[in-house]
Amino acid sequence: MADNGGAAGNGAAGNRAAGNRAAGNGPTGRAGSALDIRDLAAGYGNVAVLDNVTIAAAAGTITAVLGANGAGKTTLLRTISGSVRARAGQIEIDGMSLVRRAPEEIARAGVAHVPEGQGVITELTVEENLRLGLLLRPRRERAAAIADAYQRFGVLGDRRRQAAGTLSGGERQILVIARALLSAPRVLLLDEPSLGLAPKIVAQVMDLIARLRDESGLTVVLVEQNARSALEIADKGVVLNLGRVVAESDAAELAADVGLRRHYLGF
Amino acid sequence: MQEFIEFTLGGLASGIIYSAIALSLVLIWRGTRVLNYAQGGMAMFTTYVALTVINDTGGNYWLGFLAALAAGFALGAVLERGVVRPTVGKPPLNSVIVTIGILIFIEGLAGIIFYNGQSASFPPAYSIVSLKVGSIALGVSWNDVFTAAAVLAAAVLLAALFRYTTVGLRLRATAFNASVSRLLGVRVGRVLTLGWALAGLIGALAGVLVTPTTFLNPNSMDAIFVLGFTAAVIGGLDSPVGAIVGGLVLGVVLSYVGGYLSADLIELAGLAALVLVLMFRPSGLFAPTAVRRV
Amino acid sequence: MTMLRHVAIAVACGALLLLLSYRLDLYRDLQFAEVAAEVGAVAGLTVLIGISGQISIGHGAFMAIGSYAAALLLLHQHWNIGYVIVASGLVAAAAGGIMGIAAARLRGPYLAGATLMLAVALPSLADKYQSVFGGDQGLSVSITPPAALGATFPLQRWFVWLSCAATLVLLVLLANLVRSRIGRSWRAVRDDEIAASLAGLNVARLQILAFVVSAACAGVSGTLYAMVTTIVTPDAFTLTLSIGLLTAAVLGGLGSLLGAVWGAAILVLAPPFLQDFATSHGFSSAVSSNVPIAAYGVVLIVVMLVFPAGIQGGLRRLLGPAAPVAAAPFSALRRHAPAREEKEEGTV
Amino acid sequence: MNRSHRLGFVPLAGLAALALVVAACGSSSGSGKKALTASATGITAKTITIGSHQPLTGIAAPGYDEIAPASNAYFQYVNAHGGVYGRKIKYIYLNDQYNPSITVTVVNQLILKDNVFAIFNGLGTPTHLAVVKTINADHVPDLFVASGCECWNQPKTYPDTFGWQLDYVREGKILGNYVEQHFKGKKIGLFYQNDEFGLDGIKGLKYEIPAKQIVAAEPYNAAASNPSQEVGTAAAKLKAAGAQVVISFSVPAFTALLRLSELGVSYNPQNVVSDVGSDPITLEGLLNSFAKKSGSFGKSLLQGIITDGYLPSLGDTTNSWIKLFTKIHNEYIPKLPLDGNVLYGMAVAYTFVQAMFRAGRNPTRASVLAAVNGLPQAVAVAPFAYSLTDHNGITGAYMAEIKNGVLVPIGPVQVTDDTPTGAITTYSGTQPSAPASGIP
Repeated sequence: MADNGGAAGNGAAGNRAAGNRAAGNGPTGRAGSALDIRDLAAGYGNVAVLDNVTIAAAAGTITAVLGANGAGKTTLLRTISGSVRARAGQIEIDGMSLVRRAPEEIARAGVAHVPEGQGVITELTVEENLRLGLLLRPRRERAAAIADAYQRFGVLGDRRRQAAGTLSGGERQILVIARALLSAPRVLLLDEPSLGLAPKIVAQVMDLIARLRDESGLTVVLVEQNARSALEIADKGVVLNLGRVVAESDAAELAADVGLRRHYLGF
Repeated sequence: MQEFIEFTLGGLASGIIYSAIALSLVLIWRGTRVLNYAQGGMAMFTTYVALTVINDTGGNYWLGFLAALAAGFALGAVLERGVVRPTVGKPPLNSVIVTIGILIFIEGLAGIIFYNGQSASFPPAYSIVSLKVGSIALGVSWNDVFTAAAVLAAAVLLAALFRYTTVGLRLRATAFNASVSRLLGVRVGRVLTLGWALAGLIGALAGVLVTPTTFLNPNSMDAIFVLGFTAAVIGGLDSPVGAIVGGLVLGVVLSYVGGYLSADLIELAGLAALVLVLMFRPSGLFAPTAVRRV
Repeated sequence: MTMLRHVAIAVACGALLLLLSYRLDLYRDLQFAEVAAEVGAVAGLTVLIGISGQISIGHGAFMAIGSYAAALLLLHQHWNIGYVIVASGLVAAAAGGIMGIAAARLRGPYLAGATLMLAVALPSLADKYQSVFGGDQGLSVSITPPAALGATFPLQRWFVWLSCAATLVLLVLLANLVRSRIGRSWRAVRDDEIAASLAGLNVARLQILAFVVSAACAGVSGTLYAMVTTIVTPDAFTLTLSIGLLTAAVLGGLGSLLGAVWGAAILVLAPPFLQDFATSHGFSSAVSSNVPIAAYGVVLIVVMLVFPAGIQGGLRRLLGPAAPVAAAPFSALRRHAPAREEKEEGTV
Repeated sequence: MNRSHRLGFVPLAGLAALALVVAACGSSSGSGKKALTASATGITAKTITIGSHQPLTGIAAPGYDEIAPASNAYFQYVNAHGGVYGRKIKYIYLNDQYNPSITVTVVNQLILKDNVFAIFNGLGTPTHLAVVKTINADHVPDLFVASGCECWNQPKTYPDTFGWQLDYVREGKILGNYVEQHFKGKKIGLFYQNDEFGLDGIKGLKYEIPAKQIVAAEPYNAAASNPSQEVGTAAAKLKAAGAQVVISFSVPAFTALLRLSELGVSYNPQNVVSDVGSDPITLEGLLNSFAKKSGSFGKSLLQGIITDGYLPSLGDTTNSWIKLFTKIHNEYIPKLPLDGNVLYGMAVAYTFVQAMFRAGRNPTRASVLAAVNGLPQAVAVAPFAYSLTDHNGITGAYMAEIKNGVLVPIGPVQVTDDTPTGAITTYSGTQPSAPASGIP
């Protein structure tokens, strides 16, 4: 597993220029794209999970959303991507409202949500999973984009004909991120990308996310239990507790705030 | 030997129809986890449409054939959108009852609007006279050959659609994991409608192909549906290949039982075959076992 | 205590029905008896599906077994009707046990397929063994009111008494069973098989038991039905009957015994009502004979879309939230789609 | 309300006065013209209400669902031309889907709720068997059951029940006798519905045909889940047994399937089909679309089939009965095909009207039963068997061949009884013509 992850990381590093070009094809490179969340409330049934959440994610930055289990981090992402309906408040990307839209329409508007755990479709092959990411791209760009992805993530190219269910956890994580990137999103929502991965691979994944921001100006919202490694790459940190924003500031500041760390972040 | 050839080929000729019905059931099951009990009724209805077109165009079989396929496609889409979609998120049994309701409604409607519900014959595409090798009659006709070819061609085209086109990729992705597909921008609603439409089309094909041998009336597809359903269960509801194989196996088994034992035993043989398969493979012969987590 | 309460309710109902049977004309009496006869099968099915979480699309088969057992006992052994009802219920229960053993391994549509094929195949036995089962013309079932009631006591009223009495006993037994430890275990299995087995419940045995109970109810119901219609034939137990029972259980409201009464009433009374309606509105014969069919289809669809928990669920909703809704009566059926549920949860 | 009450009194009084006058005239002239009264259940001064159970939907509906509308058309015709002594016939036929349990329900409705005078032409052997006891227990006339089962002829057990059509045993004897004489020594195969219909027919056949000549007997199940597969197998087995003549007691759909299956296995025996399954128009309808594909027409697939008929052939357009019924068909039920089922429905309705006229101006259930005894021959080619000890109907038929889509008689009308030894004799009488008015 570690070897595979390493190979992926190396492959990606070795093709920095190519990745840059690929991402540059999409709208992600545009300056000024941002995610704006204001006074958001959401929940399930009688349970209110999010209350009065306001977060602004600047274009080309990584925003780490942190907090304990049950703080509402995953619900936040699911509400942005439309899987959970917002009860109040506003979500905008580039000034366009996402509230009350179906998940597929939000995806088409440029929000790629990489869900927690294994978002791969195990019955499909690796290549088919990747092709699903391409559905929103113009037909003429697809061949080049998928070739780029294979160059960047070598391990996927080696296994393109295998059922995605045969991949290891790390490989699956790489696959879902690669697939999300292929759709050339404006905003990437990542839910616990490090969950269940070996520390070495976690580092590689984090590294990959940071490079994507740097290379292509992607806006990333990163939900992580592993607050320490998230804050290492994030530009900004938001701490949720019981569905409310209890802190929001520069990532380095947050990491330095010992009280906050001890209270909410556990490191 | 002559009898054996006749029973075998005759069984395959019947079986391929069960395969077609089974295939249409599998298409819907994989896409929406709904068992469409109205599939036979829909096929009966579209066959009436074909008959009306044939009679109105002075006997043009192929126009009727195409009309049935088009009607099946449209009917599948309309039913999914109109009455099946609202059962999503409700208890699964509700969708079962809704499809049974569709079946009962369609049968009543056909009795009201088509030929006063009277039995009618439906023409075959080609001659039904047995083919011969030398002096041995094979027990299958050009029409049986056409029937088998049409079902297999439809199956191959479907497989190609699923395997090689982006529409097919959307269909499969939705069938396997609708919520992930949604996050990737797949308009799942439209894809499900398309799945029902394709199933309606395959069902319509089965109706047009089988009705020359059963005659057409509002209940004429009931028994065929039961056997098609049985074939799908035997093959495994998630497996299109299983549907085809299940239909052929069932057709041949029933033909042997009817031929060598007694016609009275055909239904019991169907039950026995089903129970036997399910005893050893509770999810059918071709149940996917590999990648599913439990 | 519950037992006493149920018996008291049943006795009160019985007294009411007894009075009613005198108020109705003979035709209504007969319809009444037919409804009462069908209630048992629908109630058994509603317990099987709604409480134990297994499906049967071929429950008519168990009615057939009960009816034929009763007809044969009456013809050859000349037993008292009371013993016949019990005995035929036991025969059907045994058949249910066999089906249950197979069913315990099967899930969702595979179980539906097996029960469906059972309903299709079973009547063909009557053709195969004509000397025993009388082939297409079946066996006649004739019982007479006891002499003590007087020579002029109408047969139809006797049918009402017998079917109501037998059905009330069945309902009391079922009501106690679903509130007993066994009923609670069934619900546990229905809601989560794995959790139930981890909690030490024998899932397979409970599922088989549910089939046994439900088949016994269908067997008793089949006996009453044969008695009311005075004949047992294979044509009476077509797939249409089985599907009718299923729709009645779901229309009434799964898991609810009162719902089973509504469902059975609709099943028996709707067709003649609709046919009369169509005929009296001057439709031609082809149309008026098909209008009831089409209308029943529409009713099924509309009820499922408007009252997804059936009539009893709808009544509860209308009469206020006080009564607890039968704990998610369908959740068990989720396992119809195990793969999908898994995956959806996987993406949460 | 009040107004109608008051007004209602005047005509009532008038009617009573009129009745008195009529009664007085009647007694003075001695013609017996008594006032019309509500003389029995289901009979009022103005109407005769009768009921029936018919398969209007479901497996047996195709074809048979024309019978009751055809009977009703004839009743409409009678009603429009004076009715039965001025009473109009109201015919309630309910759908039993050919399911005996439903038959019980609908017949109970007819007797207990609709209060019919008689059950008329209830269709089907298993279905009617389910209700024959009840009907007799309630002493409701059970006239002219639409089934050739021998079971209706039990005057002691079922005094109220009468058959009508040629019973299957007689028919089997007449068919068997013909085959025995014209296909001497040929190998014979049987194809029959596995119920009372087929079994009674085979019983009659076996009275006439030596057992050793029968090389194969293939029963079919009318409710088969895949009829074509079942019949295909039967055809293959008949062929393998080398049967040169195949005698069928089958319903039309299965006759047609047998013909198709014979083609399917390249088998061309002489087909002999009983009346029930040989209506050329029904068969043609079923076979036409196939025949085109085999380079011929439905008619030619039927060409040469031997059968029997107990009603005049629809092809005999000069026959007075066929003329009458064609006229009524064109006027009342032009949408239905003019086929054997329609002919049957009108013919049996005619018999009923005959009986009602004989039962007197104010009929009772007893008088109508008495009227059936000795009912004279009318539409059928042979007389009725009706007597105090015999409740069978038509007693004979002629042999015929299907030529160009119609029955062409190939022999005289023969009559027989239903015993193993009863002789088969040529009927010497002639068929009466239809009355000019069309009403008995």
